[in-house]
Amino acid sequence: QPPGRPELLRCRSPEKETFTCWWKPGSDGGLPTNYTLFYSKEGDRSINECPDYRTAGPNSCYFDKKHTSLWAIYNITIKATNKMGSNISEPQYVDVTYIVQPDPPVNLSLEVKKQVDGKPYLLLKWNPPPLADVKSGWLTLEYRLRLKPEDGEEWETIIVGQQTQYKLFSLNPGKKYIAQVHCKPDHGEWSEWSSENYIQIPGDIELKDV
Amino acid sequence: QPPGRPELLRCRSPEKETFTCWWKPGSDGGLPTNYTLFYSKEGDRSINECPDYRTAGPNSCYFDKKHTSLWAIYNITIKATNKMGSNISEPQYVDVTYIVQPDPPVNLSLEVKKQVDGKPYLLLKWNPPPLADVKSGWLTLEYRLRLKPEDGEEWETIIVGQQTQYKLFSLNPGKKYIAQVHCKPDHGEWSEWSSENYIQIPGDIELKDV
Amino acid sequence: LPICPSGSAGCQVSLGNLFDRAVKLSHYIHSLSSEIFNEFDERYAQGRGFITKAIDGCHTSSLTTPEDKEQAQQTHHDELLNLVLGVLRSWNDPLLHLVSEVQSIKEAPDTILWKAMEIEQQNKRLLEGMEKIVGQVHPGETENEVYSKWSGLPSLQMADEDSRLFAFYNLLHCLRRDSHKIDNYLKLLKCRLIHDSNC
Repeated sequence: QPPGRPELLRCRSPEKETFTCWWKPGSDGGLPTNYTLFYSKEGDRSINECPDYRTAGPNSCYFDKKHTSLWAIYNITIKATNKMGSNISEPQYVDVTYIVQPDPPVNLSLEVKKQVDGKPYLLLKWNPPPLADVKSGWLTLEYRLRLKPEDGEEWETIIVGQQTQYKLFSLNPGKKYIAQVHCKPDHGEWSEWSSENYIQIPGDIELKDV
Repeated sequence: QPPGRPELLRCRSPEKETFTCWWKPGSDGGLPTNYTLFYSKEGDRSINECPDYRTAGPNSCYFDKKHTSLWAIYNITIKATNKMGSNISEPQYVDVTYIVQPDPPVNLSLEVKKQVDGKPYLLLKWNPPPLADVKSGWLTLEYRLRLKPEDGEEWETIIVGQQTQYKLFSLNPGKKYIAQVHCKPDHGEWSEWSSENYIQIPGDIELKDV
Repeated sequence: LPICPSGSAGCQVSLGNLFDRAVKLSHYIHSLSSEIFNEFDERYAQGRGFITKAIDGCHTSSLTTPEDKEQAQQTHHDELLNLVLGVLRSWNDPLLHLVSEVQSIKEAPDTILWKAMEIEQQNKRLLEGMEKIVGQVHPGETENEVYSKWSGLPSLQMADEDSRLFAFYNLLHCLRRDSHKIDNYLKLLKCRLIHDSNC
């Protein structure tokens, strides 16, 4: 039988410079089935084929910088072909400008410190995802932290803005905390949460009476 | 006698869209005295008169959106005139971005809650001032809380950053607390404190050993 | 209160402050433009396949603008500043008509109308700021008034509802795109001119 209809699942750009699309194969009709991604770009009648099927793994197409334009609509279809025939997915219209989802921030570090007045606080520091070009201003990232006691259920989320460190004053002495950070481009989706990082707050921290 | 010298007291913008200036009349020399506000904008030779003397009450000038520029410094003077002569205030230079003083936050709520491990904490929540369009990033507000036991003298101030809620762990069972919150835009001034809100911490709260 | 203790000489908003305010405003305008586009798309464009026709481009496509990071970084800041000015000017007229014509859309929610008015006002404000910035970057130089003329008003007033709704869709699609370009270029320019590309 000819193959079932494939479906374009998702396209994502991690840094507004390249992007990747993934598709879901339809039924293969019990025969070896081949998948081809075709795209045309706004203002250019030609139909092109995926430049790189390998970099991003199976059932994916990776568009490097040379093949990536912003502010232009890509019309993308997937064609499944086997000996008995072929089937084409619904065309999807993608503008790289609006599919930006960065990688998580890296190097999250936690440290208990004391202010000059002796007040203890937790200093959290991290770095932007390496791929994101924040220095030139091409991408502007804002961050959010989340923390919870190791045995706790509920995360506490903290909006941090654009800086890459945060001082947390409401500490619970003797507690072990888990922390994660994620980031969002000025116009795009939140990244996944970073890997977890732990810290044990010393039990002898003197908490001021309110 | 000619009028005394008037003085420009203060200019304030609640939301970086409009602003108002107030002045203090000098002595009126015992004669009916008339006050005129003149302003010029940096890089613009023309001298203009106050667009609206009424909206913000006596001895004030209200600049609506059309008359409010974010891009130029205003040079403002007040002229007092009566039959015997006139007197002009010292010129004052005003940059609208630096005179933003938002209205106080609203809906401050206090609630004693318990974590999964049974530890009690005080959850304080509030909303940004209605006028401020925080959602779209046009006005970024940071908050500060202050608390004290009802019978206490000294306020404890807590820097909260951009969150609109805060968890306070160091509680004193049986005490009645007063809390207030205020806010500040990135360049402007702290708002007034919000109205006070009270909470009675139950006496039977089992306090962890600090 | 006084912000210029040195008196009126040299009493002006610094280039760094001008850029801070311009970027905050361009960010805000694009956020609003995305919101109004998404709201219109959800309410009036579902299942009409407008996106396929929106590929014909925008009235500002005659202004050749950098399409990716390398092109933008290789573009001299003068040219980029003038492009931002050109795109902003090209939107004065359509935004004015968008505000009046949106009111004739059947059951147009107040939020769409409010956003159209807010974008129109803030766009003018940003244009004022950009002219100030260009004036500081190149004091005394007369600006070249490059912009792209818009002739889309008749299509916003067409009797056939489908065509009229598509005209609105395309205008809002182009507004979202161009406001993103302006925001992106301004953030680049700010980092380049104020922070020596080390933001």
